Amino acid sequence: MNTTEWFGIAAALLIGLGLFGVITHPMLLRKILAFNLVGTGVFLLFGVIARRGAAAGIDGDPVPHAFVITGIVVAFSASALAVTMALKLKSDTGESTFPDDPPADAPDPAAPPRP
Amino acid sequence: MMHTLHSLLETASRPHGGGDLLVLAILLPIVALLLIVLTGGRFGRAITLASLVPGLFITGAIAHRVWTTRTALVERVGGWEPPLGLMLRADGLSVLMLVTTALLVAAVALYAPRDFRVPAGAPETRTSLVFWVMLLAIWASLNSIFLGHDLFNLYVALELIAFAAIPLVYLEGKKGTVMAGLRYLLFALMGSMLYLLGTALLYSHYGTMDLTRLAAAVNRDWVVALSVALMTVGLMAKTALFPMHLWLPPAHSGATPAASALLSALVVKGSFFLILRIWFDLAPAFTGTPGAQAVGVLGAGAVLICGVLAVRQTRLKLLIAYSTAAQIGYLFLIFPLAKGAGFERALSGGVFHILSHGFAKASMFMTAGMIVAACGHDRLAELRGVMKTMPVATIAFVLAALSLVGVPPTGGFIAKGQLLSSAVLSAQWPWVVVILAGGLLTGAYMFRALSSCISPAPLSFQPLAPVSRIREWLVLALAVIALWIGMFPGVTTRTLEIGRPAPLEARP
Amino acid sequence: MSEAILHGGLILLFLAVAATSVFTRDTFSAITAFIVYGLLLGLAWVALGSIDVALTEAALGGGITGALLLRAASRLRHADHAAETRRTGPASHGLAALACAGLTAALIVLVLSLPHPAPSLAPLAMEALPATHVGNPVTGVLLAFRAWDTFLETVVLVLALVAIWGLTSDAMWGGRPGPVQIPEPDGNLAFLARLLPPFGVLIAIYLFWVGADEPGGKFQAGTLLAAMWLLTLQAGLIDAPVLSRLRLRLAIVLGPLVFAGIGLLGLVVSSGLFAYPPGFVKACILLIEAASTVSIGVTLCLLVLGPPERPATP
Amino acid sequence: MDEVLRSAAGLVVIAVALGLIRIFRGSRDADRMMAVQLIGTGGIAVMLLLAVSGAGPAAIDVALTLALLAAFASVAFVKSAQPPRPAESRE
Repeated sequence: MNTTEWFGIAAALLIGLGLFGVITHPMLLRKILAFNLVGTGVFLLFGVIARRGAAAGIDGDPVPHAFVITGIVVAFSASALAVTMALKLKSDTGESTFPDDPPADAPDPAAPPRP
Repeated sequence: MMHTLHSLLETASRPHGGGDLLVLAILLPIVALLLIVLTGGRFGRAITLASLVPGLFITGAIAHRVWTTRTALVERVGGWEPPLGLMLRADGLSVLMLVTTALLVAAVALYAPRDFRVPAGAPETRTSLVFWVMLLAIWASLNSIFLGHDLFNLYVALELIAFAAIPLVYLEGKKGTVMAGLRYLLFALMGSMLYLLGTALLYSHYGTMDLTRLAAAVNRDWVVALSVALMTVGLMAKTALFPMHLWLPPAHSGATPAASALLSALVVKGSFFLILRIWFDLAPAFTGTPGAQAVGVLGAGAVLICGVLAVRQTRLKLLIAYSTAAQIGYLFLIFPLAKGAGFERALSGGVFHILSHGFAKASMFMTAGMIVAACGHDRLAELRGVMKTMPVATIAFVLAALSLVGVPPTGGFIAKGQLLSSAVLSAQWPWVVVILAGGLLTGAYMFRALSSCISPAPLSFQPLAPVSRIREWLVLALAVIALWIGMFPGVTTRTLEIGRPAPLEARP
Repeated sequence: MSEAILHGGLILLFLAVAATSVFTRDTFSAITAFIVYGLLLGLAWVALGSIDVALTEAALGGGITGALLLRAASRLRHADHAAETRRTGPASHGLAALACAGLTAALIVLVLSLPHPAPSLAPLAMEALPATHVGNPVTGVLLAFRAWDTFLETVVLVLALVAIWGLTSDAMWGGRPGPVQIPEPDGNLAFLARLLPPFGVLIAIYLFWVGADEPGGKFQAGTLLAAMWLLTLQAGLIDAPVLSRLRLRLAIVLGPLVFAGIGLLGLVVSSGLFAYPPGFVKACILLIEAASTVSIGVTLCLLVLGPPERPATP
Repeated sequence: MDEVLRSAAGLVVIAVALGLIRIFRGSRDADRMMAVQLIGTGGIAVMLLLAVSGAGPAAIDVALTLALLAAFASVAFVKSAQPPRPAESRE
């Protein structure tokens, strides 16, 4: 086992850790942080795959590297949207977590729109 | 626009190829939405309607070419051969989905303008900008899903769908919709991460993301099983399969009617379509296995539990939304059913269900929107007399309901008939019970919705706003298409055959 | 041996920081840990041999994401204590822990049983690279072999921005995002905001330019531009833009529009959509990269700023 | 020589780790900001050592980016730690 595989194991741990955080942490912002850990774990796994595919005189397979760059940008956009929605939720309702029970009722169309 | 149209005509007239059409089907709505962002929401409606014409033309040209040549149309984007480059591919299944999407997007675009007017003098409003941009984005991203033939390209398309669909949930700004949207977003994000993890596992062993190459190479081993499981779970979260359906009813029923129609009829089918690709094209050896049975159990849970929840709803839009969560369950029954002799029947039953549910559900949500506009609410107990004010729409609602319940000769009847016969062919009797029980539940909640609309009006009833005749005929047209699918099932089955991999039993 | 110390130390360090960001009680600590984690990942990617990804991860993961999360945390702060006490029951925790541990174990087994030799597209990419006239294989993948993915991704950024604008309250539509920043002309911040951006912009242009042949490119350059813009905004030296301005809208869609335009051009002057005309491949790629750098910079900055919160004119 | 430089980089990582432990046990926000700065400088050191010991001169670009962004993160930190001004509290 060389050190590249160590990064693979670290990636597996990050994915598990992040997933646990997403499921169990009640606070929305913390869920978003944990989601990012899962994302970076998956990206690191791609990095390990790329590193192992080093050939033809370059340090790694460039295709997974391109996947990761695309993935990082997409994950950032998603985090930005999620954070903004969490802030909106906070300013509308004062909530920064999901209610423990699922919503019993959806918005009534007769209800006035929010300000 | 003119330039696009010109090169389009040129492409269509080329004797060979025509693969450029596949790129154009995605590129055209994207260019249109970029132009709306540039010029502002005031031009949203005009640009969308202008892009519908070439868009429908492109879809028609792809369908025509695939239908007449009876082979799949492929395009290597930029001329780069897979596995280095990526490929788009339209088989019969893609064509059915492309046509359905184009028709539904056109219907929504014609239905919606009333709700997104820009007052004179203003350059745009929040809703006008966001709605038209996201409508086109949903069109582009769904087309990417249906045409994508590369697992990573499909990941980007999945993310596009999420970014396009979530704003539609909170667009109207009602209380509770941000919460619903955020739930949806978190499920969608985790779902696409699990999907991406699954693709990473496949890439680590096979060094490609191309579906054809992977399908030829994958073994039936634990790595492939794990990656199929990860991708399926991720996509199930995005499709809102029970027990991950929590975000769907509040999200769909809180949105504007046009948006609800898009979300229920199309968006959830996008991620389901990918599950279909994975199970039937990438790794067909896994259908009918214990893993597939587990997926089917979740589907059965959705059919039964969400069906009961739908019966208990007191508001029309929520009832329709819970019905979506229940009807999605049927789609997941096809994975255990696709076993041995039932393989092809299960697939075609699933496809009939996607198509007829799409048209029927879009029609229903739009009708519900008209009812809310006329009555100011959608409380079932107080909807008496609606039929008198909108007779055409009521007929549409009845037709759509018949299709959902599965009464002959609607599309829903063919769908459930195919599912039943594949259950019989593969001798899996418990699923027969689930399908029949689900049909009874659908009948129960649809009767509940209809009985209040049809019952005679109190004398004092007056609609709040005049009912739009265009909208009435639009919802009727959609319901009639759901009916038509069932009356001429040969068109669908003959299209579905095109470009399918060889049947499982014919393989070594 | 030296590699083992370096990589082992790095891995233990970023795992510890990641665990801190999940398990610490205080949200501010968690976010700081996450920023540190992002910067450390930059190092990890250098260790894994990808400078391109290292640059992206350090810039986006550590820098801009940090700014985004800190903005959020400062507004959500007083809600923390109520939220901290509301945790789901230990039974569901146990179940979640079990499922996550199972997945981690399966992934570890997978990592240890990866095939030898590893499948790789590197030889194919290096073989095809001369046709693109760029020297950096990652740029070749992003802008030639899989340009279609990259195009769709630039559209994702635009959609995310419109989605965020969709959260504006209707009264503030047409206004400016972010709070008013009151400048302190002689303060340290204003000094930093005058000092850093010229360097930042210079480095951004450098990263864009070398991106064709060396690690770098539009995402890394665009991220730096966004960071520099945010810095001057935070120092109050300039005000946030009005979102309905045509110039701003043009800057947002310029990248994807130029990309789409060159893609369409391929239909007329080359073999098909998104095929670059022979002889002008590198010129096309540089043009797309230049336009995208501007759009990515502007869009990332606006994503962090969020929806309008105050009228255009006070 | 490369061996020595990489070992040195490893030692810097360990030193940074020890620093971080100390910082995260502190409870004030300023302590945590120090963590970002520490990683900024430590990271630059590691990166420069790596650049001359095999990772190639492009690693210097990463060092440059880290230097800029660590400074940027500190500014974001300072701004967010300030109490909201009247104009801000309207949200």
